[in-house]
Amino acid sequence: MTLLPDLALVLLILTAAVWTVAVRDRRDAVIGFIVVGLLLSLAWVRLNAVDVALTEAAIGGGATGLLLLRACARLVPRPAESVLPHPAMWILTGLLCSVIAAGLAAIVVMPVEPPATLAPEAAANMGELGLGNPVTVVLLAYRALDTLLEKVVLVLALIGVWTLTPEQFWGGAPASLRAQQSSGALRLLAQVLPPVGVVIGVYLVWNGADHPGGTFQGGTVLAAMWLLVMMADLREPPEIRLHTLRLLVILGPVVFLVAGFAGFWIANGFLSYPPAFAKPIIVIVEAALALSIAVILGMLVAGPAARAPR
Amino acid sequence: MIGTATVYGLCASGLVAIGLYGLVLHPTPLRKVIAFNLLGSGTFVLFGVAARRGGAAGFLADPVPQAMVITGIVVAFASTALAVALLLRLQETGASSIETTPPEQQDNGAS
Amino acid sequence: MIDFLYGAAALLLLLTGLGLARMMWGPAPADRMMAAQLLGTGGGAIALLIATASGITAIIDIALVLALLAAFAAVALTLGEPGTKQPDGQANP
Amino acid sequence: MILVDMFTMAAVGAGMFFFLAGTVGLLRFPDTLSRLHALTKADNLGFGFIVLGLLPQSPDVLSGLKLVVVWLLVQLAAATAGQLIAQFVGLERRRDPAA
Repeated sequence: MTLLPDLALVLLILTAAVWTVAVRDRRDAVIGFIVVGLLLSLAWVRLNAVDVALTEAAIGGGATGLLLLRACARLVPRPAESVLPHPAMWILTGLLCSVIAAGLAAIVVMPVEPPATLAPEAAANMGELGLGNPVTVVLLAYRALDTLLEKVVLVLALIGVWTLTPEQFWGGAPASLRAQQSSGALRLLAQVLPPVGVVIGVYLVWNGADHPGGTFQGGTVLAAMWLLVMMADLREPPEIRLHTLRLLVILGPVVFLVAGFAGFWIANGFLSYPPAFAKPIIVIVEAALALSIAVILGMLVAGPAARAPR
Repeated sequence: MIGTATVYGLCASGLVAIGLYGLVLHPTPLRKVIAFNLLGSGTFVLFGVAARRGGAAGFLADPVPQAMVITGIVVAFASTALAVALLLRLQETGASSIETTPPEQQDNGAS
Repeated sequence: MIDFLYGAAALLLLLTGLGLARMMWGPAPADRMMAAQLLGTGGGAIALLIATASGITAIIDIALVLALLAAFAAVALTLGEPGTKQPDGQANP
Repeated sequence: MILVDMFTMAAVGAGMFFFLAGTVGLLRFPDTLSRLHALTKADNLGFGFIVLGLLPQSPDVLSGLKLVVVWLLVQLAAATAGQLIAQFVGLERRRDPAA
């Protein structure tokens, strides 16, 4: 295999990234960032990381782009945006960044021998659990505590966003996501795509046990479908005081914690599973997590409440 | 001999530098957020390079860095969402040093 | 056959990469979004070609997600800019 | 066996041709809306031919099914995105006729 396609891909990524930083208009910068995300998901394929490629395609290409474009639609540009720092600053920063790039490149070019790897440890876990996807094994068994804490971070981020609600709107619904101009095509898309998208999202979660895919990817796809429905104005974002919504947000972490604590008496410690039930427990935890991730990501994009509760 | 992983490692170094440059030099917060995300992507690719090199025990790539990157991408998204929400709130309250936005920047349904 | 599929994937990457020139030239945001659109579908096709060539069928799932979210950015573009008038006469917040 | 491979090569080649046409159109056409036209050609026909070519090579029924689903999704996305971008262009022009 020749390296030429990889070199071309790297060149495209770097060009798009430079353009993203250099371009004047901020909405153009967001489009550039979406393009970088799409290219990166191909790079992840070439790095043999299909799980990551799926995540990057769903989040980098879809959710972050929507979040940033929505920010562009709501943030009034300030006149200070045209003020640029002194040219000496550019040169100095450029030099400094080049030094950092060169240092990282040196580390990359001179790799440690033999390469550091934790793959054998992960493989040892895999045999006990009866799951086929090594990345899922790492996420939910070998390094389960990290995944649990990451879910807590997601919940905290959502609480952080919600605390930014103005006093008088507390408990109300986030600002509408509807498009500038109502469109039949968009409404059709929002009616046809979600059923297919939900099937694909559930498939990714279910399939994640043995093949690439999993809770994050499936959850993001579900969130994207929900956001699409909101953008087509078929549904408004829910009020943040709703108990069902709040329950769904904490469902995943709570189920994960319960499974973790159950490990104390049905297995040998926190977040350890008895071998006979490991797979069903992990699948249940994954399903709950995917649902919570979908709701949290959707509400993160929707933002804090912007109108009084009805 | 340069391998596939090395090529993407160089790409990652470039991404980190480009993101850092934008993060330092852009005067507007939203552009800083975008640049920061580029910087993050570069870091993730570095992990991916380590994963690809660490392929052992029958795997094409070490699953541990991959799992960390997946976690990282989701956390990066959450922090971006929080940053955007902070920017919008800053605009609503007009608390920035340059007050150019009218204070009633609220949703249509507010009245 | 495998070489042909990899070659096709590389060529397709080059073609969609050329589309990036349109992203840079613009001039309208719509033009730039079209380049992203081409990259989304082109990326999906590249993923399908690599999936078939390498025999790793999981890569098809990437194409599935890319295709599912292909229109997403274009939809988000229609959220508009601040201060513009909405159809019902109210200013966009 | 050989026949199947030839079919794949022909169909994928045709798909590449339409992607080439789409890219050339995107780069060379003079205004936004005709560029959009070129783009949707690449999306629909190019992707369709590539999927058609890869179908006989798919190792199992599920993969083949997924290929068809991907193609259908791209059809839907291309059609809708085309509409939305065109509407967006119209909206921008009304706001700023000079552009």
